[in-house]
Amino acid sequence: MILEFIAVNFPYLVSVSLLLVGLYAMIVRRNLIKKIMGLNILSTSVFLYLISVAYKEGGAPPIRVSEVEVYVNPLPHALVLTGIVVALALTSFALVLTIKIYKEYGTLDSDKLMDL
Amino acid sequence: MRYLNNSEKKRIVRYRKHLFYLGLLLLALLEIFIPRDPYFWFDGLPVFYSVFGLLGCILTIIICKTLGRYWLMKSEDYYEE
Amino acid sequence: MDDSIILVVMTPFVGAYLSPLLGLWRERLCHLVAVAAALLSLFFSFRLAGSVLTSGTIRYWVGGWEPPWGIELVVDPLSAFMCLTISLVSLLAVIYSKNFIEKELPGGKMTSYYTLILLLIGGMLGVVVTGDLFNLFVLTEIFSVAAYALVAISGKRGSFIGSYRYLILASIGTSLILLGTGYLYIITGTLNMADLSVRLPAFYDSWVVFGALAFLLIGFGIKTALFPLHTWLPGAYSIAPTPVTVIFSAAVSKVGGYSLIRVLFTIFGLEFITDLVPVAPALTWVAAATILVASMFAISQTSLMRMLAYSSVAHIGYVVLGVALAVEMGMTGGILHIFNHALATGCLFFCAGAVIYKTGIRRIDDLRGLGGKMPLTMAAFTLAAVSKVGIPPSAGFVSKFYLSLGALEAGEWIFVIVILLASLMTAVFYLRVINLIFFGGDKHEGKVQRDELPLSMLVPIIILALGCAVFGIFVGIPLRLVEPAVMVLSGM
Amino acid sequence: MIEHIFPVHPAAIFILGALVIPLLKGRLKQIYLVTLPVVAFVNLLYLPHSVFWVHHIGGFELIFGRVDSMSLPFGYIFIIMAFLGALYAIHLKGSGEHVAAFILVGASLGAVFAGDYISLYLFLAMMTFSSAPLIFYRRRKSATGAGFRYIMFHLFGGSLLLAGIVLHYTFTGHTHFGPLESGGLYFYLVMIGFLVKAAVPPFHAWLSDAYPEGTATGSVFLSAFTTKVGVYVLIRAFAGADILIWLGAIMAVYGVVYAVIENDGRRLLAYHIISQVGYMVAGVGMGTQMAINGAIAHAFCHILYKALLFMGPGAVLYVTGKEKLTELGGLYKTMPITLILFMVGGLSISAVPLFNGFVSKSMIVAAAGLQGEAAVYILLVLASVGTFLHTCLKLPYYTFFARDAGIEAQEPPRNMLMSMGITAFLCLFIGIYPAILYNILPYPVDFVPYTIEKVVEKIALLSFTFLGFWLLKDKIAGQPTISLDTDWFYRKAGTAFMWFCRNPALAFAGWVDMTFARLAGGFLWFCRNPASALATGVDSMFAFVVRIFVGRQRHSPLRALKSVVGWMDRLSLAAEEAAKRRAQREKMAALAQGEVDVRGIDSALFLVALMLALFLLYLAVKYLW
Repeated sequence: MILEFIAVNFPYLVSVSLLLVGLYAMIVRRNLIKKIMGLNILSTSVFLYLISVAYKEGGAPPIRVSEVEVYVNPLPHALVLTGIVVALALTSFALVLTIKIYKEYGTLDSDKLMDL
Repeated sequence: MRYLNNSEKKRIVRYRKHLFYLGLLLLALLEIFIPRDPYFWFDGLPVFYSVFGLLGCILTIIICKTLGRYWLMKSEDYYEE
Repeated sequence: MDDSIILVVMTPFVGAYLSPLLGLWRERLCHLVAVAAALLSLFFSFRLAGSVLTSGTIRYWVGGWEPPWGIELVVDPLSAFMCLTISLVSLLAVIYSKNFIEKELPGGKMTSYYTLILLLIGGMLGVVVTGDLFNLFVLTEIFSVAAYALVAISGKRGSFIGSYRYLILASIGTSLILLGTGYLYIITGTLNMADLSVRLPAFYDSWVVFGALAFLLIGFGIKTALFPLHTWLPGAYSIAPTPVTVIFSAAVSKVGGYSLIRVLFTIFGLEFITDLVPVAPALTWVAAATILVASMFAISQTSLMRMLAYSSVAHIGYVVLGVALAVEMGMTGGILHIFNHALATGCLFFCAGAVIYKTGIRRIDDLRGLGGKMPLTMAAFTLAAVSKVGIPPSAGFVSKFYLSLGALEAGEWIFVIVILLASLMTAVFYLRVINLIFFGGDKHEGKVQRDELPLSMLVPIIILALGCAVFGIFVGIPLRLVEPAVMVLSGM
Repeated sequence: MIEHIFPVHPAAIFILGALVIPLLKGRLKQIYLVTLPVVAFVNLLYLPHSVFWVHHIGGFELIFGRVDSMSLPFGYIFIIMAFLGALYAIHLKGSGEHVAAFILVGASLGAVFAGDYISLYLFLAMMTFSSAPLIFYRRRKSATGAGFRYIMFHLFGGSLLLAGIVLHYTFTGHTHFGPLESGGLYFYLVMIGFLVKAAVPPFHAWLSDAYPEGTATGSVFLSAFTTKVGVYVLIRAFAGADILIWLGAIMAVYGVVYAVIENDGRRLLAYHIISQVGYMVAGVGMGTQMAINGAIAHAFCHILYKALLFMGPGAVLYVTGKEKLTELGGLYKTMPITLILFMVGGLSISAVPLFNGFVSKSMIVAAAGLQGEAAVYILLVLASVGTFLHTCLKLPYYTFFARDAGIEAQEPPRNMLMSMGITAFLCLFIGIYPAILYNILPYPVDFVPYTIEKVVEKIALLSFTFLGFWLLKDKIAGQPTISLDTDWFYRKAGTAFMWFCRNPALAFAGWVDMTFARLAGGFLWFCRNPASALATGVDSMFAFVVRIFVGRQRHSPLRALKSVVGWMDRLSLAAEEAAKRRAQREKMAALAQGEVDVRGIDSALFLVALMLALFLLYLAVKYLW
């Protein structure tokens, strides 16, 4: 019963647990860079989840070839690609900020930065 | 009046005072004798308004000052404390 | 097919591409480009509003692809209304930037500033006109990234941390939005808002739909700065350059509110959010808490910018409260308040920025006697504050009046009390400032010259201040768009 | 073409006219200030009786001009008053006070001609905000405080009124401003809103608090408008409401009581406004044609003589800078004209025959008599005794006679004297020729004030009052005190509120901050080393259980104690840490001067997670049920 539940909902569970891991890391870790890593884990969980739902049993890559009948759903891939680009932009910007903060305050510990 | 001496001043004041009392008496008499059309039983009484004026004035002052002394009057910086 | 709908979004983006190129040659040209772009999008917004009023909702297929495959842009009265508000405020903010930025942002940051601000404007306009949920996410991210950068652009002490903080929180928000979007896609197989609203009723009892609703609500709640998700806002607002703050308070947070409205009303539908899952009533309470708590925080602030920021949070509460009441009067009040609050808060932040520009003052206590030094600015400040308190005949009164009527229409007496109480609290902290300004004696004898601001700063202030007064009397003008918007949203 | 331009809305003339004032200078400004009311008056004469300027805005019908015989008398007197007040203040150099005063006049006119609740509310709020500067311009601390309390109290009243209007609209579906049906919450809300304007106890304290703090010229304007607009709106909506008779009668005496113990000349006059408005409110409550006529006539006369009365001490204040009775005295030598003109006002308010108070006040008192309200009648007569005693005897006696305080003084500027002279003339003119007033009243008047009986009664009453005063005149000398009044409540409440905002509210905000920080901190503490945290937790749990079940055994309590101590150690360490962080935060906050948010990002993130969890929980619960 439980196994079946896990099997059916595997992608959901993995993505949710990754989401929680990301959130947890962002809350718990004091290092600003680790917080950014947490953010990346969080967004990755969302991407993973979207990709997993696009998958179809025995589906081919969504390239139109004459003999293939079942394709995986191409749209989530497009979404995820866009999402990755956005996440990349965010991460790079956040890292730049981190460098700036380190230059200004000499630390990356959120407790020491205090007014963060 | 500025050039009068003290005794003359006093005399004039006394004279005026008497005139004032005479006027009051006249008013009280008038209030008794002129025909009146009262709204209530009490305001048709003879010299009602005269007595009301005097007593009202005195009582107002006494009651308010008492109230003030024991309750309402506070020093000027009461609210600044 | 009306091309205004795509032009209104593309103009700022094109401007954003032109600006760095021209900036290489002459830095000052960037300002002109930005003004031209904002002006053009305001013009197209007007055309859009005109054609929405005459012919109803407009749909536009980008590249001619039909909705399931292509991106659809949809402009209904609400979108047109938001377009006008955003582009008006943005235009004024860009004009205001000219002198302000030259003084406050030295060192060749002008090009990047104008580029970012155009990206911000374009992103917001895009969010407002799009008819596709995923597109909404992407555009939200675009303007958010521009916003993070704009918070940090001054490089002043605290600005990087403010920006970082904003970034981390808002990215969680956008991740949740993406997740919610994904949930909705899985269950319905579409991302088009119109399609979604048609297909969703079949899955009303599914857990996935609830999850999607929760994620979207929290995500947009962070963007809208609903209590207690508002913690990023005061820091970001008080540190960003003033024109940016104006766009933030008058447009960015409202765009969050707009997305919330879209998700709740257009996608999930009135019935779902009021009857099946009483999200709307829950939101009214959250909004009431936002109003009261933010007003309380505003009273205890010592910095003018932060006081205005908290006051802004409170007023977003009004918007959400009105809309979440889900009755005609309340929604009219809430949506109208988007516009009225944009006018008032824009003017107030502009004035606060003008004070910083001229004297460098940020603390409220230091404002003493500025009324004699900058009479026009301070008069405008007063007018806008009156509108925020909700004194007739200012614009703020009208929306509060509608909100009160709406609360009664919905049978929620308690919210009338909340609105009136919050008005009194708002009066407390604005009156304190106004009294200091005009009657607080003169603290700057000889230190501050008595002269007005440069024209580029004065004109936006005065336009907004007059707007506060004019739209209190001629309420009919914004109502022409608001009323059909309410009709469309409530499905009548 | 002319009829398209004229008549203009009287409020528009003043409000728009006020905006021009700052542009003018010197003589031109002075001429403008006195001409504008004249123009407005001529314009008013051309207003026909009907309903004008109806606008439809957002589904509501706004009626800006309801001109009938009820609103016109108020319109006339307000414009006359604007002229007198402007003349009195014409020597002021700055523009601010003039602008505020003219907007106040315009807003009052707007309120009087408003035909629906929304435009009425609009103008009432405008009145509040335009009268406040007249207080603020005194530019001293007590004036600022009083101005604030004034605005806040009126905003409070306005909020109740607005709530009442909204309710009224919800129940009746219209906002037409007319007589209100008794009953229903909105009836009381609207009534309280109006009572605040009319300064009816216990909502009166703003008046005696704020008016004496106004500038010398501003108080003249203040005294004329707000309360009279209050009376007007009461007439419109609550004519014949029984409760008003008693409120009015009590109010009339209430003002007198406070006047006895008052030391500040203008505050004494302010209490007499309350007392005089009491007559009008009582008249409104009686609601008969004669009583309504009386109320309107009395409002008309009251504005004139009260302005005159405020001009007197205002002139003294302007010349000497003093207003306390204990600081004044002996001014009759240097300011004789002021004294004489002031006495005209004093005799008018005391309703001495031949002065205008007599022809209006006796109408209300007679109406009370005719209705058989004995107690009300007695109270009103008593109030007129007190009025005479204080305004006409005590105030001038201690200002102009009594002991000589040795103050350098001279007559006030010519324009002040001129204004006072015209006002005094009008008081006498109406007193001698009352028909001119009676003709503009809404109902036909069949009341004759000058009968031998009434005149004799009145003179007897007042003469004997004078006797009483003469006997006790040393007893009622001013004392350097202030009086407790219902403003105690909101002054204390206001102080308490500010204290609340500064202390508990901030503390609460801090507490919310710290709680979340602590929650987050506890969470973090747990997460950073779950094993040891779990060990500690299990340890103490185990110790707890052991203590319960095997508490008697020798070694277990010690162990339990030890583990509990260890646990507490942990806690106290955490608390110490928290205190340290807090101190650091405060230091940062002080450094940053409130610019930087001192909350940690951890707690903000924690809030997000918490909201998410709560929301999911909420959905789950809702869904499962």
